[in-house]
Amino acid sequence: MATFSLLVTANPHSSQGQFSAIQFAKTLLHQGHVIKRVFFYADGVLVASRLNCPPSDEYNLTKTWAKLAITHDFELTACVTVAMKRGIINATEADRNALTGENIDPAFEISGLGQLTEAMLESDRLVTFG
Amino acid sequence: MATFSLLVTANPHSSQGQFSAIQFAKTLLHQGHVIKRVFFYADGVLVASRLNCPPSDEYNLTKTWAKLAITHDFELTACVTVAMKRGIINATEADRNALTGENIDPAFEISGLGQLTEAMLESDRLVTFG
Amino acid sequence: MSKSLAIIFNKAPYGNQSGRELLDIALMAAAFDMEISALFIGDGVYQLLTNQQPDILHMKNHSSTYKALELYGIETVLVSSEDLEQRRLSESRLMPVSSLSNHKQINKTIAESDFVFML
Amino acid sequence: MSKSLAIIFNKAPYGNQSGRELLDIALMAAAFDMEISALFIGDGVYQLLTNQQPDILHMKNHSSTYKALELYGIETVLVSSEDLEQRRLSESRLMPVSSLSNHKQINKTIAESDFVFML
Amino acid sequence: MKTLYILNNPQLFEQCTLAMGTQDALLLIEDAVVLSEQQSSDENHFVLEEDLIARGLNSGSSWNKKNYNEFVALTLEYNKSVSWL
Amino acid sequence: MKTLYILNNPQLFEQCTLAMGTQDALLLIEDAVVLSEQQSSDENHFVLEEDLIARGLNSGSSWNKKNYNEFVALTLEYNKSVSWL
Repeated sequence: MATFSLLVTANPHSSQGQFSAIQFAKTLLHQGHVIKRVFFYADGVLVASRLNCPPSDEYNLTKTWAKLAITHDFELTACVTVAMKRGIINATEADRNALTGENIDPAFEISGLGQLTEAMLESDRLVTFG
Repeated sequence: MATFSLLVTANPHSSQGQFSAIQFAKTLLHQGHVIKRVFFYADGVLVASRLNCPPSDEYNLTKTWAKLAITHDFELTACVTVAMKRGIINATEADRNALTGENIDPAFEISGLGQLTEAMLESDRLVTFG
Repeated sequence: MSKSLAIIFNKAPYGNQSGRELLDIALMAAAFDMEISALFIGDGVYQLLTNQQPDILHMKNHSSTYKALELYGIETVLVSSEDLEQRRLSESRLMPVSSLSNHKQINKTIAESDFVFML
Repeated sequence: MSKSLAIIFNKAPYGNQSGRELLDIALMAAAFDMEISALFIGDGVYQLLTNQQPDILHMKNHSSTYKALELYGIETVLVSSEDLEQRRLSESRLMPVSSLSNHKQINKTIAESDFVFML
Repeated sequence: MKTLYILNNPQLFEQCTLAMGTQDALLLIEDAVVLSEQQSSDENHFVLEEDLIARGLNSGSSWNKKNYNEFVALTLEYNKSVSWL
Repeated sequence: MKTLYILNNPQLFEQCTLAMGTQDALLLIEDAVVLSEQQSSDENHFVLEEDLIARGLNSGSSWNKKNYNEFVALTLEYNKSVSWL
């Protein structure tokens, strides 16, 4: 049994990388391995918005990550700097920046790049999906 | 004097295309030409979120488009299908899809692809920034 | 006189949304009575392969829409023979929706169209 | 023993955010005492040009951060001489922050690092 | 129709120029401006000056430079533009 | 360290393979699987089967296929992975 972390930088709306990351995550969990953390960076953070609303007959990446993380008890972490720039905001950051509204999905947390470094050092393998 | 419309498909957060489109728009307006409509499609619609929050010393593309459109009286239109998929939502669509919250900047409107076709047919030039 | 629009597909499907989002533009413009050409060059020729099954990875299959182009009145659907050959693809592996063409004819179509879109 | 991280820059600046967002990772990992190498190959060599002025187009200039790499303890900064030559760029046009290297040495650095990032 | 091709992706130079006719023009913008130091020029080949300056490449290029004012003028001089993506 | 290179962009094949050593492996995924019909193979060259099937390319490729189960196994068999972007 190995511990994985994933770094996901792929745009969820215009590339395949998030689909690949989810398939990889499901497969490794099915094999009995564990996930410590999925860290979202660059355009990857766009998946953390609860307002993402694909057509109803299509895969909802945000909800799929959320369900997988809750079922298998791992963390979904979006990098704060790149998330704010991309309009992925929680209530705390909205208040601090005088923005009306927030859109983070409750299964995701926003944190610093240190969480990526920690995931690298505390996992057996880090795999990137960009 | 010529009438331009722009089609902007560039990701505002990870590419230069929106910067180029704004520079092009400012230049043509300065020359005395007019803009009928800027139509946002694909990842281009991401610029329509009022929650986009770049560092305070950096260019805010959303606010720059808004100011330019209000000053020079042209339309900023985001394609509804691709916008909803990308989490760019107005109050009407949020209600219809049982989503809590919305994030559209008030200077932008959400509409159908027909607005692109109309812009093509009613402008002297259409220039794409992707 | 109605305006003409050429739409150029130059990317393989599913790694990006280019094919799907260009198709939506094609169908909308056809509804406005524009004269549409769909042109497949480079890795865009892979858009036309038969037996695509992106659903096994939970992605939406947009390839059936290519079969509907004719229903929407889009009759000029050209695929580059040079780009097929360079990719060792025979025409028999493509859906029967396109006409085998060449760079010269495709360039002529681009040159004569009022608008040209890529994504 | 501290872990090592190689960061590969392979894209020109400003048309994309790759350079800037990789730099943020480099600085953060350096603060965790990782041993960092910054490697410039392909069009990534353009990241190191002197006299960048993206501010004239209202874009953030991140090139000064390359000059700060050494302050953060990042001493291995290698640029591919083959890729410079192929682009007809002389080393004199680059900021004095990198060492001229070659594919062989760069590949060795990638091979020996515990982690490798691109963007 | 005389067409202005606008290219921002250096990896698509060959595919783009293959599509061009003799009366057409090419304008390199954004990341594609690096090609103006790598590829030989031609009288209908232009490069956007502001994008060269942004990257510190303004001195090295032998291509014909156009600034944003001239970019707008080119889109009017040619019958249509094609952004090659 | 034995490294698994993961490539999803067909335009970066040459740059990626140039970085690889003799003990390394290459796995084509996403849009890069089209290369398995264009490039000659080698014993350390793999292509992701599900991505071939998704594109209707499963029958044409002569490359060594790996499914997602084997993809996970490869990331453990090699000391590290590099996603070449």
